[in-house]
Amino acid sequence: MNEILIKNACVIDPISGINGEIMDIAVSDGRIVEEVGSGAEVIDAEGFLTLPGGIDSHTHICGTKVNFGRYMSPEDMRAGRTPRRGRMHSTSGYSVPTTYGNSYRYSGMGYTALLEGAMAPLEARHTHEEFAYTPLQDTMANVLFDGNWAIMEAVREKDTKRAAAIVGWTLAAVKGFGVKLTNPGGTEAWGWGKNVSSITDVVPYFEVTPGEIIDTMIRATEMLALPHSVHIHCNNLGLPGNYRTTLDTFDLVPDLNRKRQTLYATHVQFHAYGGTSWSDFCSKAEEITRSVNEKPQIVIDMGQVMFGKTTTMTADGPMEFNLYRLHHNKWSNHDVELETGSGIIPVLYRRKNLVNSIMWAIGLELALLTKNPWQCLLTTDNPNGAPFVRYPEIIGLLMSRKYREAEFATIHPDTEHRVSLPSIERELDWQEIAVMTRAGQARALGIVDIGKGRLAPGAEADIAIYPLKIGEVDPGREYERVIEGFRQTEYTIKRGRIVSRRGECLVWGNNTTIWVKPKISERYDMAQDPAFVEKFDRYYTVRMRNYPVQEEYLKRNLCIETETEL
Amino acid sequence: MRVTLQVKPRKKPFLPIEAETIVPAHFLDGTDLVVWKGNRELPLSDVFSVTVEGTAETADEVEITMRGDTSRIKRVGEYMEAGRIVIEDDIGMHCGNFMSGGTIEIGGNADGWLAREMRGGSIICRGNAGNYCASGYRGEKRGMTGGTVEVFGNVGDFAAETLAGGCVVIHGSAGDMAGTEMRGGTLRIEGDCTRVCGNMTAGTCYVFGTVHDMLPTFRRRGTAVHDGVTLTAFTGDIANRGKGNLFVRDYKYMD
Amino acid sequence: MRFLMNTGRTIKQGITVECKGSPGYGSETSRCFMHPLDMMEMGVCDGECVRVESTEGAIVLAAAAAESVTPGTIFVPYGPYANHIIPGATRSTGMPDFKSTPVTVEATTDRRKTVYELMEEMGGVAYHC
Amino acid sequence: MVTVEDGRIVAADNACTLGEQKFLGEPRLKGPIQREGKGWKDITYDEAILRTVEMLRDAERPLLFGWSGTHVEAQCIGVHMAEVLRGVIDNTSSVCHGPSILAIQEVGHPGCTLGQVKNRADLVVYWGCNPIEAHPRHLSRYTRYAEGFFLPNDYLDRTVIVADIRKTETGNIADEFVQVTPGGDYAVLSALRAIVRGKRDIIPRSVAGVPREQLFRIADRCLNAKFIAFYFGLGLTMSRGKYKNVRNAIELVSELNRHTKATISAMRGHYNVYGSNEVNTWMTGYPFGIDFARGIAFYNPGETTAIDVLARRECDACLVVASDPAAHFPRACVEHLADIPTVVIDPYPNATTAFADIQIPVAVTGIDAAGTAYRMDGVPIRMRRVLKTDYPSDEEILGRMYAMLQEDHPP
Repeated sequence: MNEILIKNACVIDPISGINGEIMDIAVSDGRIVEEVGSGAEVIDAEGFLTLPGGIDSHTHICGTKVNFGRYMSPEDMRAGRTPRRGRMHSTSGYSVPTTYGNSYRYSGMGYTALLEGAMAPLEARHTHEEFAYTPLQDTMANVLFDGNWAIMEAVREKDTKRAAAIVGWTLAAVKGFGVKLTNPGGTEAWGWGKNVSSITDVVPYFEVTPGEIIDTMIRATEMLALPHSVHIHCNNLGLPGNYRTTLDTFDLVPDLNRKRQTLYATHVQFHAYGGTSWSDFCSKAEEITRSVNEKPQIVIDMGQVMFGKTTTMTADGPMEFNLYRLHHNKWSNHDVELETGSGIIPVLYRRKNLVNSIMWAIGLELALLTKNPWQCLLTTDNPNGAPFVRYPEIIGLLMSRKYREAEFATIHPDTEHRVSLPSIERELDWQEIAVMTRAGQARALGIVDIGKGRLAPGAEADIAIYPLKIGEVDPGREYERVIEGFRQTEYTIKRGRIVSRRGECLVWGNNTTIWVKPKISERYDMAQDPAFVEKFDRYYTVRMRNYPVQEEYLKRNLCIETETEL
Repeated sequence: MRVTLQVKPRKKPFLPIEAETIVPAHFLDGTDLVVWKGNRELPLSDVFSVTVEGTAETADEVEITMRGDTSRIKRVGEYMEAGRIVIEDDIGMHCGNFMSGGTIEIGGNADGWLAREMRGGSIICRGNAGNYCASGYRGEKRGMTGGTVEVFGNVGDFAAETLAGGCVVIHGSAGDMAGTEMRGGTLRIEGDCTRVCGNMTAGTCYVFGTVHDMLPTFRRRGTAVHDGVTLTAFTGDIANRGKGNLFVRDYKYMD
Repeated sequence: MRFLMNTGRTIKQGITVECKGSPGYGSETSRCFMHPLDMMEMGVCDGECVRVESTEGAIVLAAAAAESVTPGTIFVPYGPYANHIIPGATRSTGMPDFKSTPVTVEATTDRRKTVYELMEEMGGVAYHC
Repeated sequence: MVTVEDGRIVAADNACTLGEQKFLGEPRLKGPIQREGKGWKDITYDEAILRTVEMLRDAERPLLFGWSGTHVEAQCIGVHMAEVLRGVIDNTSSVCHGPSILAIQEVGHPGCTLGQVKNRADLVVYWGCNPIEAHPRHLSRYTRYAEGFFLPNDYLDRTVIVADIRKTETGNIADEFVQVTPGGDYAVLSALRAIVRGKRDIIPRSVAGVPREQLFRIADRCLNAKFIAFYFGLGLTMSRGKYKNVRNAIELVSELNRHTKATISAMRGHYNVYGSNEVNTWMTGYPFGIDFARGIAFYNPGETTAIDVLARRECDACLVVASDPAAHFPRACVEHLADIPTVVIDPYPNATTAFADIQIPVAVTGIDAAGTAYRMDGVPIRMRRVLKTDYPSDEEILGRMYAMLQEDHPP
């Protein structure tokens, strides 16, 4: 049995209510336990900050779209190349690194679980293949349903049970984790080069609105008792004035689940824009957070933008085309039959660009104006706002007003008239950062019960020890030490093994893919629904029997079976 | 300081040697340098007989002379900032990549990617240069951004691709698609070429010979006299909202 | 006569490509499709042999009339015969000039070689199952 | 649907003419063979694997080429081998759609899965490709003869334009055939881009053999279509200009998206070549032509691609997996293969066998081995095993080699 005793750890574990206590953590056979035998390996944490392993609840790391981002960007690969060394394979890339690059860098930063934000079901096998080469984290994939024909037909028929049955069948077939709606309805409209512009617009041919899709999918998700709520990328991403669409979307959401939110709205920075055009573009973070503060049923993530080069990629095909028209750089698009779409373009966020400066401020405002840190999680929508390696800087910005002011002085001077950031005094504390980077994610994803996001006995031994003595650092003034501290762990422990030591990855991880299989009665089994099967075989270009992802594609995995109303 | 590098005979003469270490600044600290032959790291002295005469305080005072069959030696002068490299015969690929200062003189021919993504300094090639002379890198929008490249012979295809700054002079002829995706800088071709400046958005190109298979998407703007020669002036590439200037003495469309 | 040599896949080449030793593959990939007018000018009849020469060397192929081939060009199915005379240089793109090799074509009484004869000429040793 | 008699497939239904041949290929090697002077001898799998590993270990610049005919799982091991060996790894895309990849790396790729085309495309353009001969099922499954959700009357609802330098079989079934002068594709595509941008006045009477009126008509057909599917083939990637032709086609399609919906895709062959591109990309960052000589991945097609490495004699050993360079590469490359140690891993004797020091027969993916392949539109497919034989899979053979190579480099 593999046992570890971590001594002198300064633990923050918000879920268990531990805030900065110096304690020992015992690990046995991959789990945290009350105590271990005398033969356990002893790690002296030296009073360093010890947190549950980091969890990214919205990132793009694996699958067709991510890989196409790599494929089209040899210039991005030139940054960040490392040779094979010890247990580590070679890596390449900055904003869209290779799978090993992602896995090693996340691990070096203490991250032990990642949710791939957007998996097209037809191409799910690809995501799972890349998961197998992302060895140091547990992985989950949200499944795209935004333009799913069968779903839209069920919505049109107002048949929530049928929608739930389709979701259930698809999740189990493609080994997915939760429901993702990216610009619901808009990706189907993009099949004709069009888009939708509000939640009441009608999707061509299908005669449903984004609002109806969202409402039905929320109810279907709860009917299936999925661990995670509907995960939405709202309509109108990136357009001036889009905050109204975002507020309209939030207003649709009932409070249906006692354990977690009912809607997870992702990269809300890109959806909190005021103005009528780029010339009067401004922040509407105050309006957005006012709504979030009133609605415990909503959790958002930041989608923070950081200055520099990156690659944007999303299932939101029409949005990427609009970006292409703005930037005139290279543009890829990939529509997926009967399901969804996607687009990719490289971008450079510039400090001297007013719009980019405002975007940067909005992300921070969202985090600072959301009262409850459990309702606003730290992300960049990697790599859309910035590559995840920028997270430590974001933590620094959230913890230090001084740092924010120093940065503010370098951005476009007109920014101050368009945002409220300079007047915000709030500085987040260590506990709030722990919520925003792991505990909150675990709760929002519904994986606390399987042992994620906490360090109490029974939890999975996913632990990050950072070279930070929180009693000796004043984050408000010494933000650089905070940034350095979060950049690289002393130890990252995954499933009870030391996987990363000061950035050096030490094992082939072989970690777990977590997927969900709702238990559905035969009556609602879509595999036996003649109309569904007939349409499937007629309009897809793969046969229905070849569609499900076979067990061979799951390496080590955990299936969460849910009790449903179907 | 004068450094002379004489190539020793090799058992597998076609295997490339990667020698980005050969830049003047490195020799200020001695000749204990390494090069790569395929996947093996070798001391510089395994590949060259190295002689050093005199001393130098700065890289500006270092002159490197390369002798013998240097045609398979790649990346000489990469990231060079100062000093001088004289190559007596042919040189392998990627000579002077990312160079920002100093001078490289090549007595013979240069292989592909001479002066790729060059930023400054000057390169003179007495013979011919291969494909992608003074070009950019795969997927990158901007290639050479500064400095000068002068080739006395001919160049291969894709010369000055994505040229964004600096000056490229070709005394002989250019192959196919010189100046394609040009976005700045100056390209001067004394001889002939084919399909020049496709998709250019900015910058200036002069062709004193004949452009064969001239692209149909350049708009004729009249004539201009340059260096005493009357040239037809075009702007383009219209296919790409381009505002580049193309001046040619003679041209033939593929119709 | 001077021509531009184009190569490409044909359905017969595709069917026989898994059986390189078969006479079918050899005879398909050693065909030289030409416009009938070009053949008339050269005095070559369908099925007769022609010698096709590039800067890299020469190869004997069987002329085949095809109206679809543009006069001044020849079409040779993708395979070892065409490759015998296509230059190895790629203009630094990785891709040889498979579709635009300048050649001269003339009638000949020489016979076509088999695929294995070609391989042995380049230093190979045939394996017979 | 395949029929098996005595452990050999004797019939394959529902496969295209090309696929059928994959099932009914010529007799396979019974076991590994080694060249001995002017002849061959049988050796064991253990001997073959050990000798291959020794050959690769000794090489200062090994080339690992092929990969399109095998499954993803084996391709992954190949990348790890190249990494540990510090060799060059390349796949057959360098002689098919490598230039398309270079073009995509410059301007991106507005594409879609095949089902989008089947269900929506009212205008299909085939440029420099001849699917009737190279992809026999393409027209009936996805375009000309396919029923789609929004196009119930297949043939009547769709328009097909074919552009090529010769009127191929596909040209014969087109609504409009565009005859382009060889080497003129770039100019024609530039002209179309200008027309789509409203610059009709600049177009001369004819461009590379295409009359101005026809150019206008094609542009109008595109602008009036609801969904354009543009497919291109080796006619663009292999002809003069190579990837710049493809770039121009992509930029035309991107421009058309300002007016209507348009997608573009490469007509790719070699059934799992796209899988190799995908694997290489997620593991090394680059789709093909990767040089690990210096430990890190270096990519520069034209330098690190198989044709260039071989024709310039820049490698000193070659492992060929599931492909046949001796039949498909220019002579200069093949002559170098004859001069260096070469091992072939392939079920069948082929032209490259003649240049092999050792050939190791393996199971065929989709027949007696299971595995993953990527369709030309990026959709991954599970290839099932339909026949049980004793042949080891590529994954197994390469896995054993990699395990031995790793012993050289303990962590």
